[in-house]
Amino acid sequence: MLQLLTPEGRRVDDPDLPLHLTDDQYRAFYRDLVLVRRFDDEATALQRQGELGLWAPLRGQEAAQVGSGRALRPEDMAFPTYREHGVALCRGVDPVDILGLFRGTTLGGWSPEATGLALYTIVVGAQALHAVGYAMAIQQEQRQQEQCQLTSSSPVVAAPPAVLAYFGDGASSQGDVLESFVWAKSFDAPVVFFCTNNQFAISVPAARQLGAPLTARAEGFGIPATAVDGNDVLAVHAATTAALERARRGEGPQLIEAHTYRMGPHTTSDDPSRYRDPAELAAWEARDPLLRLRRYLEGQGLADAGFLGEVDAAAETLAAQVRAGCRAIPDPLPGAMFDHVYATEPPSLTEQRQWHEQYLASFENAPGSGGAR
Amino acid sequence: MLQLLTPEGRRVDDPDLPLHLTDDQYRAFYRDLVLVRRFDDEATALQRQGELGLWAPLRGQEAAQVGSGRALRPEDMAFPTYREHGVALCRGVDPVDILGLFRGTTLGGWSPEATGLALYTIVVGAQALHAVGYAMAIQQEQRQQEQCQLTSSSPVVAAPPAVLAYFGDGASSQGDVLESFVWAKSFDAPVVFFCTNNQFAISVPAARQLGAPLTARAEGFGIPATAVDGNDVLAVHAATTAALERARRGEGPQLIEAHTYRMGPHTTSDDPSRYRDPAELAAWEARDPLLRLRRYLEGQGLADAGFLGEVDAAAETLAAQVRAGCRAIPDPLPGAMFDHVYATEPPSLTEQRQWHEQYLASFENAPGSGGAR
Amino acid sequence: MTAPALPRDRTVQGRERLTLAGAITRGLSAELAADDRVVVMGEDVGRLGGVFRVTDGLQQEFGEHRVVDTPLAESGIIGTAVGMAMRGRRPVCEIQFDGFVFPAFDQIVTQVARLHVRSGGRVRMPITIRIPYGGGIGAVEHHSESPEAYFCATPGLRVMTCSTPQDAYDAVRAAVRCDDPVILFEPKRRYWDKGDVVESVLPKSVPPTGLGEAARVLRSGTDVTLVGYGPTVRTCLDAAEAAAAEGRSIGVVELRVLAPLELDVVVAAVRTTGRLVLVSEAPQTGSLAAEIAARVTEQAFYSLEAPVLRVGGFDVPYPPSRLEELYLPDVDRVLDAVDRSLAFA
Amino acid sequence: MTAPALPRDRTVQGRERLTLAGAITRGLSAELAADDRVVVMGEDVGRLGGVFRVTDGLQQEFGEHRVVDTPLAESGIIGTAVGMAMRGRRPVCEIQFDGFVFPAFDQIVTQVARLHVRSGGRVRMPITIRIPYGGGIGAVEHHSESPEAYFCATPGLRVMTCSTPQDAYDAVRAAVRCDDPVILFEPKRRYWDKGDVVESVLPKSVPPTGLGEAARVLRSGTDVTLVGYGPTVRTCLDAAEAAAAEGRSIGVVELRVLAPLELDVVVAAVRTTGRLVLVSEAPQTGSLAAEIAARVTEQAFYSLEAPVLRVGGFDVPYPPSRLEELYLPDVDRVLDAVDRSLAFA
Ligand SMILES: Cc1ncc(C[n+]2csc(CCOP(=O)(O)OP(=O)(O)O)c2C)c(N)n1
Ligand SMILES: Cc1ncc(C[n+]2csc(CCOP(=O)(O)OP(=O)(O)O)c2C)c(N)n1
Ligand SMILES: [Mg+2]
Ligand SMILES: [Mg+2]
Repeated sequence: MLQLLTPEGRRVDDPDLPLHLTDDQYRAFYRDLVLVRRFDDEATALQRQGELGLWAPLRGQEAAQVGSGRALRPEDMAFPTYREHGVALCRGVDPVDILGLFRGTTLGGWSPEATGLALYTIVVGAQALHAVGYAMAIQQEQRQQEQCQLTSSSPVVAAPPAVLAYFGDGASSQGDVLESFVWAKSFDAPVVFFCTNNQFAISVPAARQLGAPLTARAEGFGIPATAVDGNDVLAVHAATTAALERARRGEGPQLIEAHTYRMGPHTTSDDPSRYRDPAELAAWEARDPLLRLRRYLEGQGLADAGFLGEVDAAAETLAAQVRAGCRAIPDPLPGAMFDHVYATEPPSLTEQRQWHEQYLASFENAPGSGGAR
Repeated sequence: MLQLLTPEGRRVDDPDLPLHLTDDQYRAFYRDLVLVRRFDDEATALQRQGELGLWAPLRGQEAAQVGSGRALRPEDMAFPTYREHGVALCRGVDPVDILGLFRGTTLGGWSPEATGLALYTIVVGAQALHAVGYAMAIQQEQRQQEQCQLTSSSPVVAAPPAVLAYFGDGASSQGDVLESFVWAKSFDAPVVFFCTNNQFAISVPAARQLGAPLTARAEGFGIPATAVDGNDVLAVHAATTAALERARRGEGPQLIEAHTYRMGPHTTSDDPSRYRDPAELAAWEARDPLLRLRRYLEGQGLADAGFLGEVDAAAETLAAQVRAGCRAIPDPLPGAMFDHVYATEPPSLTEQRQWHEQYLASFENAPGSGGAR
Repeated sequence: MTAPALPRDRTVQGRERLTLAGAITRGLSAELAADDRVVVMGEDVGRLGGVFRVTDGLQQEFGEHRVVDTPLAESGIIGTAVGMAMRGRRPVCEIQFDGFVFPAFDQIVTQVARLHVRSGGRVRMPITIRIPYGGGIGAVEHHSESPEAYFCATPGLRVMTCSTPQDAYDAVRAAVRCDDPVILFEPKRRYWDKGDVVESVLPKSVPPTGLGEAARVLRSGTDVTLVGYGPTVRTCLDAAEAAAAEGRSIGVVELRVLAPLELDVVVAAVRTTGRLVLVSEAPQTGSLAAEIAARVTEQAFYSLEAPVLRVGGFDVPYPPSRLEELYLPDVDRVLDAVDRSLAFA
Repeated sequence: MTAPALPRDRTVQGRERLTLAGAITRGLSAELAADDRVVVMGEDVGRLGGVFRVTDGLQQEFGEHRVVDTPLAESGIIGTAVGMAMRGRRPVCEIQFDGFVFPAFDQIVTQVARLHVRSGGRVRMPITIRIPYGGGIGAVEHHSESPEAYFCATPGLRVMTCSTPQDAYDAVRAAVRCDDPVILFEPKRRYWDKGDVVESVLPKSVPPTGLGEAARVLRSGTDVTLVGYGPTVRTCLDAAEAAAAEGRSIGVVELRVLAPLELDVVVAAVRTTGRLVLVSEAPQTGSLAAEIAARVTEQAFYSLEAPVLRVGGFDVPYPPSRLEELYLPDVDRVLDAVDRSLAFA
């Protein structure tokens, strides 16, 4: 399992994946981790306050998300689950936009094209196939561009975008995820699978679903795979960057399994005390992804009080913005439920829309009890 | 790849899978192979004559089917695709019963319980999950029996039955087959997967679907796997027997990949000349599963003219029985389409049945044009 | 391995006050205790007791081989249940939420629904598939849907739902004892409704393939008949009550068994009122309500004084939860339809 | 790598006589040539040209990257098509037979049908899913079904079918150009029917999300209206012809677009005849015909002199082929329903 930063904050090197970061880059990672955690905590708080219907906390998975999210280039596309809030922040999604789905004001929230992040997918595993198809489309585009260039003898195109497909340990049992391995290999698509093994699918431990390491499973499909310490932002970043580069070079798919731990509940509706050993949680807390980077920074003298204070302040600012922004998200208009069901609204649906408008209007005309009646 | 009999008919030994057969056993295998081929040829002929709507020939796959089918014990259960006619014969299914599905007189054809063979499954891959579930039920039964014995202190039960799940190279891409690997390993179910890699899923070569050997894929799920020469009835038999024994001992699932070749069309509706290289076919014809066993028998002096004549005569008798039996299969009665949709027929369906009866009767009452009218 | 403690009698004792979810738990427990071929299985049903706690305590009581936490794949759950049923088990599968049944759709439609007919009656499929369904709980996408139409249009399946704790208890016991596959849609927003439950004579008296009453008259009325099922039964009753205050006599019929559909009770009511309003949560087009409307119209054509009207979801995917109250049929929407029905001369 | 020969113009030249299957081939070819974002994909569609040869020759002409032989998994086919569409491709997926669409049902219902609405209109899903459907060809199980009801009940999908070569050509071109997902049900027993095809103005004139005429009057009549679609259109026309010989005036309306359902043409016809018989192959319960019956009854209540009658399959899984002629609606069954309709005073 690849590790470049021990839980104690000691930097180790891996001959296969040399990683050279500037001091500012180390600090930027730390800043990201802190902001992501703060955002997540704030969203949990907002749920407790009734502002969100539900929240899926990522606490514990910050390094897996930031390390991989920061490996993406702007032109790449990532396909998240419903828990990749840290990745969303890395992709520049407006933090408040992430909340709409959980507040119940939207089914989506942002532009995949503008952000390079597909929408959250709630049906476990479905997005893995989308990611592979998207990567196949990139290949098709490239081939067509090359053909144009061959006929027009203009220079060769730059490295194409790559695709990053997130899914969980539980999702690795779903037919869709397994079929996506078949397709990715069959077409040598420029896709990297990123499995966040956070040890649980709700209450079911990863061991129930994984009779062998997931890396071996991917390899059995002909897909090279790497296990990384998912609480080590450096290892995650190095491995994901290398895999994406490989995909861009046209060398086909790869899988990264990030071993991490979901420190909170599955969602705010969950009660992990029913299935989780407190000792296990404690052991993982000692491997906290923020703590180890902070130890490293402090050990290297890269994090003075000024820096740490600035990061905390930024986190608080973010939290305040998110809080205010969340509360300000307007409820959708009644007619919004008819919007965008089709690219062009069919007459029969327009009829329903109009009926509904008139029905609602009848209450306005006749306020008080009984409404339309 | 396990081989115990070369294409030239030379017997080789494998230290891991010692196989000791009596002369009669060798002869019995040969007889099986010949009968199975003759049956298949006859069914193809019946289709050409319009007696069957369709046929899925197994030509070339006789050794894979007989070798594995003969490894089963009466109490075992096998889950076939739609091409395991040789397995069906090994299980003692009445050959004529195999034809009903293809003649259009039934959706099934035999009793799974009485024969130890589940019905053909046309939806590619669906049966793999059934097989695992069946194996899990065996485990559950066993556990309950053990508990009874613990309380009643009677002796331990015999080795339980095992399950054999057939599917094709193409089917190995289906989510259901891949999920069946997850389940089998997760519950260590007494199931053996038997993949008949006949090199094609209709027109698509196995290489398009298999980016790595299927044995590696199974191993990636934690399931030990063995590749065998599928045209070598001895190798198939030895490997399947061992895997079933292992399953019976409670050591969990295993996969066998039998490398063979579908010498005929996918079905009688297919035109393999569109996608198949004649040279490839010729190369595989040299590896014919019947030929090599016959060479061995002849080399060992186990097959004199009397024996070979007797086998041919048996094959012809079988063919004649099948021909006559097929033609004698009665069309189902009109009302049969309402039968067995439910264990107890709901009133609304009985109404439809009765309406239909009366509707048909109205034609009898008013023969000639116009019928009911 | 030691023999487990013998499970105590889990049938309801006397009259107990239970939530609808709790009544299902008791029904499952009773069936697990009564028949050792019954196996409860699904995602998180064991240790966690299910995301709605419907299987709470069952794994402790019956062990992890009778109440099985499965891997996360719906096709796998149903496909392995098929195999178990082939060997005589009686699996009770939980699908975690309505919107997650679709990965199992192939196994349900091409295998579960057909193995009995395919085998000429030799192979039975006594599988129960429990699905919490319907909206109104403020959930995210795929957690509020009413996909019953797909299953009701599939010959070979039995489909049922329930609306009170007593009914839920009876329904789950009947479903588990049924020799045909049963899809049991549980109205999730009524899970916390409380009611008295008594041990029912139903599970013993019904034939193994019967599910009990298909439909029942909850309230008789002479002006208009309302038909609801699952979560909308209460809406219908409330609407009838409100209408009564305005001097209208509204009958309410509840459907328990949605497929195979037996409409005698509904048709009889319609012969009295001449007007029928159907209330369900699914998008209107292609809904079960369409079938009921078509069939009732055929059977009671001369009795109908107005076309059968449907109150349901609109023809859109279930909206974000902040809009669900507008999407779901409520008392006002039902009364509006009653008015429209009565407006037909 | 060398640049491929530029594909020649594959639109229909003048008036050509084609089979229905051949017309679809030409329509696909024309769209592949017109728009390099179009990708044909599915099991055996390339080298083999599809099990019905509908994609025959397309891979030779457009290359294996435009006409793609996929692995054998329907969820994989549709799921990857979703991803391709997200990046601007216009995938045309073939499902080999009606009965094999179910492994892809989850991707179709929860992803294809919803990404447009989920994304607030930002992500389009211009995916065409071609499905040969219906019975009458003597096939084995899962090869003769009519599962259109499931898709028609799913908001976000467009569903269409066709009945003649010209119509098939127009339909496939319109489907490929549609910015919404379209399920195109191809009546497989009419694949070999021949007819004249001319280049249609349709693909250019329809808006990108339109599919052309939703329904059309094929024959006007004053006594009873028949409605059919896909394979039953011919049955309806034959029945009308036979009835004409007995002096009855039977109108026939064909549905081309099954969802979203627009029934103006049908309702207008019913206002004339007062009697409607719907003819389709699917099991009756929960069929699209139920929705049509319910809606027409609501819209034309006062015009109806008889309840809307349905002629279709029975509520059983598609029977073994030796029984299919009894299962499928034929001219006699249609005429029987016409008689029953007319028997209502
Ligand atoms: C198809 C489907 N089935 C069930 C669910 C309910 N569900 C939501 S998340 C989850 C567990 C997912 O586990 P994993 O893939 O490990 O991701 P994690 O939640 O741990 O991030 C389940 C069962 C779902 N969303 N989709
Ligand atoms: C779910 C499903 N999709 C498609 C088909 C159509 N079909 C029948 S057999 C077949 C190829 C199967 O290939 P393989 O698994 O290698 O088995 P083989 O036919 O070679 O024995 C296909 C695509 C089907 N029966 N079921
Ligand atoms: Mg997890
Ligand atoms: Mg094959």
